[in-house]
Amino acid sequence: MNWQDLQIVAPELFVLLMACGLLILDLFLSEQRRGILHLVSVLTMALAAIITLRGHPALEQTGAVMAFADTFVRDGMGDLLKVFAYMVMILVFVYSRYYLKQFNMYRSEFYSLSLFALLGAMVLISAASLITVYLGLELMALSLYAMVALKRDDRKATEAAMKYFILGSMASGMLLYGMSMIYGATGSLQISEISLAVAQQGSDNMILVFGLVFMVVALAFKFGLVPFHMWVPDLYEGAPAPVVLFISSMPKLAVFAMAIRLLQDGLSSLHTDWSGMLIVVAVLSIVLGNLAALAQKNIKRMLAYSTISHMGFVMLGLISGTATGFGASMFYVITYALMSAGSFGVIIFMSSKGIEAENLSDYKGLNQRNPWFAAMFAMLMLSMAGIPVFVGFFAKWLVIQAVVDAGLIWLALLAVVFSVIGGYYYLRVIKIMYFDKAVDENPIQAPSDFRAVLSVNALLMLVLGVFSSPLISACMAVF
Amino acid sequence: MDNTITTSWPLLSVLVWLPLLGSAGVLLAGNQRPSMARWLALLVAAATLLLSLQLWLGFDSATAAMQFSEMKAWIPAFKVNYHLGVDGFSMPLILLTTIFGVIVIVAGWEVIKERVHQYMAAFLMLQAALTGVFAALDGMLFYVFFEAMLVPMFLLIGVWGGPNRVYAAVKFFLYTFLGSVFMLIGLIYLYLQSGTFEILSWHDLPLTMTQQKWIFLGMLAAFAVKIPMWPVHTWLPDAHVEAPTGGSIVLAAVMLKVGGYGFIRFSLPITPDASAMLDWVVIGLSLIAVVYIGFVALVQTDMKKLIAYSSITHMGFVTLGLFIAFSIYRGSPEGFGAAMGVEGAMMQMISHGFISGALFFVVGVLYDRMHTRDIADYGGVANTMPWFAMFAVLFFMANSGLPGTSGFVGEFMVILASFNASLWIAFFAAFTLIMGAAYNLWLVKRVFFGEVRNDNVARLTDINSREVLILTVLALAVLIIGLYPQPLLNVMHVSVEHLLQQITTTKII
Amino acid sequence: MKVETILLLIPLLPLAGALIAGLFRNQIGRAGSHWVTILGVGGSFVLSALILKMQVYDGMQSMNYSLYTWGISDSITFQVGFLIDHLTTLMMVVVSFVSLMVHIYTVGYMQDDPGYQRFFSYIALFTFSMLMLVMSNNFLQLFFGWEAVGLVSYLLIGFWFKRETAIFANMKAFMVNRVGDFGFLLGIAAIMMVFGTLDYAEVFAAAPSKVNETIAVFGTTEWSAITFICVGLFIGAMGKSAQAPLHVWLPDSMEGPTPISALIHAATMVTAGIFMVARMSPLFELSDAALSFVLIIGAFTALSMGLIGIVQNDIKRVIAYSTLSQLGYMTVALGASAYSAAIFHLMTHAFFKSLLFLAAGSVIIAMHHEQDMRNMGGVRRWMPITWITSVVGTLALIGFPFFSGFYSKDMIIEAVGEAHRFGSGFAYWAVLLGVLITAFYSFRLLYLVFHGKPRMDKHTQEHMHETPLVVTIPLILLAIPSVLIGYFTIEPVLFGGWLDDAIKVNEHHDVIAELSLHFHGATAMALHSVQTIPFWLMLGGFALATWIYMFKPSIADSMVKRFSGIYKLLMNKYYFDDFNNKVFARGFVRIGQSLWKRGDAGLIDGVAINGTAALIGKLGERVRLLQSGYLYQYAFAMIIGLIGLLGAWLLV
Amino acid sequence: MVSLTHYLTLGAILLCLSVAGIFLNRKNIIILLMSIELMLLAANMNFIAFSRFLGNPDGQVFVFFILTVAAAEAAIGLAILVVLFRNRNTINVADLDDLKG
Repeated sequence: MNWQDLQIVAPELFVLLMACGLLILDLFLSEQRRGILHLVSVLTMALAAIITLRGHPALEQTGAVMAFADTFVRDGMGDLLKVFAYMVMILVFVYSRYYLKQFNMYRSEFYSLSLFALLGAMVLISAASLITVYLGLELMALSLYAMVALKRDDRKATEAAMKYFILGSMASGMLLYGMSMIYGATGSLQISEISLAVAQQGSDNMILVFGLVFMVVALAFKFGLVPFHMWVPDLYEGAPAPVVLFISSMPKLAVFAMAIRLLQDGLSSLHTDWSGMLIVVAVLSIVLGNLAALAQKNIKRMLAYSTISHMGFVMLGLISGTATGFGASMFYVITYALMSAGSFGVIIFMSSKGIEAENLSDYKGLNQRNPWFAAMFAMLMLSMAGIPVFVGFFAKWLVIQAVVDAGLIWLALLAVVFSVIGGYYYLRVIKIMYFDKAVDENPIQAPSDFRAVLSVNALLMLVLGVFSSPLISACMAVF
Repeated sequence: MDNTITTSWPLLSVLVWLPLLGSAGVLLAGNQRPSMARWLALLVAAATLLLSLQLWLGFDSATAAMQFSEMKAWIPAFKVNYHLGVDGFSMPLILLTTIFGVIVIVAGWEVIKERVHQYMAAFLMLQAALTGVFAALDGMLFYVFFEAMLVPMFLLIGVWGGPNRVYAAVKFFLYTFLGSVFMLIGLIYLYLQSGTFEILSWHDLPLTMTQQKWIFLGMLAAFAVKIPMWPVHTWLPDAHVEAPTGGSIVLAAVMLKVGGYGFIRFSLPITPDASAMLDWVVIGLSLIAVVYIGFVALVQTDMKKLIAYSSITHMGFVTLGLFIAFSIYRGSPEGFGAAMGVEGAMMQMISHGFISGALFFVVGVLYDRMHTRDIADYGGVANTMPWFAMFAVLFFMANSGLPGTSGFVGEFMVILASFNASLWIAFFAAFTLIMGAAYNLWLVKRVFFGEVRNDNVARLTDINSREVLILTVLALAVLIIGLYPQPLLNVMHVSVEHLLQQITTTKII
Repeated sequence: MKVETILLLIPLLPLAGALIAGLFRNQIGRAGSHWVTILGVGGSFVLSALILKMQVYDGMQSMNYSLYTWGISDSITFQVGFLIDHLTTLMMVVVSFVSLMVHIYTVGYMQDDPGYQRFFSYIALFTFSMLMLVMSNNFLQLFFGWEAVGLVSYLLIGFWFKRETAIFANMKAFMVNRVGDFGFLLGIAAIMMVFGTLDYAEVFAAAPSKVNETIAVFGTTEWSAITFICVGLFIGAMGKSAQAPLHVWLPDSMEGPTPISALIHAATMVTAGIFMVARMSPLFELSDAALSFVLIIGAFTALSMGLIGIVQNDIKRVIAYSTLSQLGYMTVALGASAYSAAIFHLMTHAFFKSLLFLAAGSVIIAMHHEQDMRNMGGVRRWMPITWITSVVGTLALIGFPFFSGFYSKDMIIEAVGEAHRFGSGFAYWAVLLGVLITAFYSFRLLYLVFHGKPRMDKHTQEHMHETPLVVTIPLILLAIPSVLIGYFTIEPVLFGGWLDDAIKVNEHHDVIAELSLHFHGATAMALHSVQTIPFWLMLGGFALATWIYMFKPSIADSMVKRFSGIYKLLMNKYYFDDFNNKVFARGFVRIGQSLWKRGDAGLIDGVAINGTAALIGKLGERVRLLQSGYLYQYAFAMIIGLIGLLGAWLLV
Repeated sequence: MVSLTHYLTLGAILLCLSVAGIFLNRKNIIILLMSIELMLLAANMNFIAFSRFLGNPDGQVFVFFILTVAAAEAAIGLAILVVLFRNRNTINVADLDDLKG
């Protein structure tokens, strides 16, 4: 533990301080001055972004720097993911503020918990040892469990929290079990050492594969891949919109990093094994996610299933096991986080007077009521459907390209066919907004900052699509 | 063939982006100021049309090279370029697009009453996407425009469409989307093979027969749906019936051409050997389109459906003309008639653009007055709308391929060409003379001639100056192309020669 | 004025008239419209006559040049151009003259019709198209004119578009013609393939060298290319010139105004087919098979259609059927390689047949658009001029010596007699019998209309009077050539080699040459005819008609009863129409229905598209049920997944 | 002499018990919490066994972390349990089926 290390972990350190700070600050704040909390959290994100982007002198020469006895790594991928994590967090804060006010949940817990979750995510992203992986993951998960239950007197929310908690802890249990096996097989918790050891002894070691399976299962659970997806729909439906907004966007970045750390950095020599397992879950997720989403009336639930299929697409990039493949997945996961944040932003935007607009029918004739935000939501949906010019298409293109490159054309075909099937339920949303007559004509009001950010977020789908090159090359560069 | 001629200023980009900016402006006009939206849209479209004339004037018909081309790196990580350019195939189609850009806006002038700004904006977006499709020389860019055009059309059908619009809109969207994703995989595969998305370098990329076959099928899926060929044509009648007049016009006049253009730009030059091997599939389907769909068109009771089906038969001639070349070459190496087939296909596309556009406008004129498209509700329209009847008969005659109208040129050339391949192909193709006359004249008889059928018909008022304007322009186009197609043929001649030379040189090495 | 300019003006003047009368109908008014068109057509008649004069007296050579390049594709240059030889000029003069007469006549005939201007613009447009057709020097332009005249005829038959019968007739006419054009187009396509050009001169020049070319039909079987081409082209001719079985449209076309029947459906358009075959003589001469086909079709038409004429009661239909049978005669002549005879008959027929039609029209005007001969009779006393001219026309039609029809028809009969082609025997008897029939129905018409006691109702009878000058003058003007043209032109046209620059006949079957051996001038021929069978047959027909319709009308009815079967057959026109309606019209609709309902709606949409969609929807509902909501089942799913993966990767 | 395999087997048995407990138990959520603890213990068992036999302390260090986290986890779990009970006066697993489909 020395100054060097602290410099490396500066962003994490900062976020940690601010999280604790918020807890204390809350004590001295009266009801109506809660706004400060919000302000501070947003600022925290901005500053954290600056700190992260300032980078680290050592990063230039060597791609990565280690800290804390090589349990913590800081590298390009990590920083990029973190920056987008902050970005998503800002969206989360801005969107949720409006909601929390409506549902009088406007208290500090939300902020501090989400900051802790973010911290966990950051640690996870930078984890270089199984211990840090586990700690980061748990820190994130525990905060999320709590956040889901924030709506204390809501049957659905609490049920969702309980389900999420049980299954989540079960998953982390399996993760630990898998880790123990890996540890036993390689005699180390340090990921780079593990990869060396694995490289030496090869993949025929039974214990190793045993552990791998457990870890893949845990990963699949965190991504919400079939058949470890069961928590996703219930959580999305039950939990309050801001929490879903959070869970559906930011953690995905962290979990993606975790996958890279464990599978690529740690067990790349077992690529043939884990890619096979990922193919299975990916196919199941793409198929089942899209099919089930077709049958949904509740938009949050629909988005839940769409998330499942999207995560299946993210897997496609990993399966290839090539740098471009990982880059593609990263691009996908980042853009997906933004997409999904925007979509839930709209859901929050539509909810008014303590009633969440979670039925598709609530969106009827949105085009008459508010053409601008109808257009914004339409863009988000088209982006999710993967219609060109919107960024969602480029993400799909890259992962499919990775799969074709890996010679799995059948998988590519399956993916595109089901993305067409998926296209239907996104179109249905547009259809409801544009083709159907509005039920209640009264216009929708929301705070200006909210509207501005939401607009930016949605327009980003277009901008990132037309000018996708920088982000793509950034993602490609870090592998 | 990268010796492309570049121009001093990015004309094509302007043609693509000006309508887009225009649509943004029109949207800003807002729902409260419809007239402003109309005029702005018209202004933009007219400006684009004028600019596009530069393409015609500055076009060098002596070279098959890409002209007016622009090239900028778009996604360098994957060699995707913003590469535009036109040759003898795309240039006329872009003109067609810009011309109809103006026509549809005038066509919807006072007919569209609600959400005018969105209507006009959608059309401008559509125009931009279509222009982009025809101008794109980069596979990914092409695909982006290809898909992008679905969205505005989807909204046009769904928002301003008829009673069954939702079904039609969704069907249209998913049908085309499903077709095009297979093409996407083809494009990706080509990229992985060649390391670039440049269509022109794909043209000389060696491929084994198996590779070619799969790529060809992928492309076929996309373009067969788009053009459309039997049996993936069923989206078209529904889309046409439900779409607003303007939508039908653009759909028939321009959008279908994307399919034919795709065959010319992708399938034929990129997978010549597969095309040669599977040409019988396309030819068979084309003949089915001509005969089978001809029969189906005969019994339609909805005017728009009838015209939609007739469009399918006419597109059958396009595919026939494009793929007849192979069996001609098989018969005789000097390939007499092959060029005529391809040029006939192109002429057919352009002329069908004008004719079908005009016909859908004709139906629109009636629909605006009577709010029905059912043939049975009409009869003796000529009594109350003599001038309109005159135009209508002209266009329906043109649709049945009457010499002297543009409708004749393409069919004539394709039939002549296909005779060189086989007597029987020509025989079935020529069947259109009978079927075409049958369904067109029967409709004319039932709708325009005879005693005034009912009071609604009696109350009809003849076309106003706006409608006269549009009909006159289209009529002139149809007649001029019919009486003097040489200028058009001349424009595409060299490009056709180049294409033929491409499809006759094998890529298997 | 340069001769090219003159030639260009000839078609363009009527076109200009048509456009002005059509597009500015309201501005120029009724009088304006007929003046502008009459001037246009008159102009082109004068100019055509001028060209004729140049050819006859100034020894103008035949010209062949192109106006502009329609299109170039695949080493083929599609030109639009003129071929002006004697054949063309002859057609030009006939067409423009008859057309001019009809224009003038129309002023009177249509005077109180609302569509006055429209009508004039149509007929002027027709004149333009017909002239383009005859002046063409290539197959493309030929096809242009071919379909253009079809279009105008369509518009004119349906001129009174309120009449259900009229708009049915015009659609039928266009459809039947399209069937012909189907063959025509394939013929042209074959020419394109075999000769690599569509220019007459080049094709004719190359024709002899292509005799052995073949076109592959089912694999091994091959057809002679020339025969295929000729048959294809002739099928086109069958459509236009109404040869059985494609004749069905012509009788119905009588629904159009009478001037149209005279101009299009008697004098000019229907003879386009004859003209075309004559023009193609260099091709047809190379294929005996095709010529026999022509011969037989023509003979059958000539005979069978004449028979139908006997039983018709509508005055115009009688003339229509006589037109059909006369066209049959011309076709027979073509089939016998007596092209010039065919053209000769075409010319004379143009005059006397349009005369007959216009006369009929004049009667119809007087009868207030009554066309049934059973309600006429004794018209003679009111309308002397019409009567005289009709008599002249009739005599010409039945081929009474010295009348124009006599020369042309007699020549055809003798030509067939000379021919030794397969089918010529049948053809010879057919045309001979035709003479008798022609004479019979012609006089039947004459008697029923002009003689006997008036059968029309009082009111009409009071208002009966001769028609105005605009009507009668054309009658007189047409009567003159009907009498004289044959006498004066038979020598140059048939034996003077006038048409030799257009018509090529293989000397082996040059029947005209045979005839020329024992031709000693028109007068001699007329006098000699008294000793020939046709003359006596003609008299026989005349006698029969006179006996029945002047003295013993009862016989007609008893005949009808005696031969009721034949009578029914004739009244139903050999059931051609019923067959077409049942088999083609209804059949096509039925096929269309089933393809649409079963194929498109049922199979493709119903099963393939919507079926798939529904299936996917169901799957979605099923999959949804997996999410039971029970925690332990969720956990169970995870365990299954875990065990599955473990099993797959450890045991396998 | 007990070998590594015995310990691993014990760990495996613990794991199976916990898993069985999770999806066989239809009644009480608290049992689920216990099962989860059991699962963590299974992992701990493995870690300790391995580190003992590998002669490498990292595993045991990890175990301490796991225990701590387990405590926090239990805390949160119980907290959620309380709210749940407040809302529906039952902690019966089978009753948690508002959310499904």
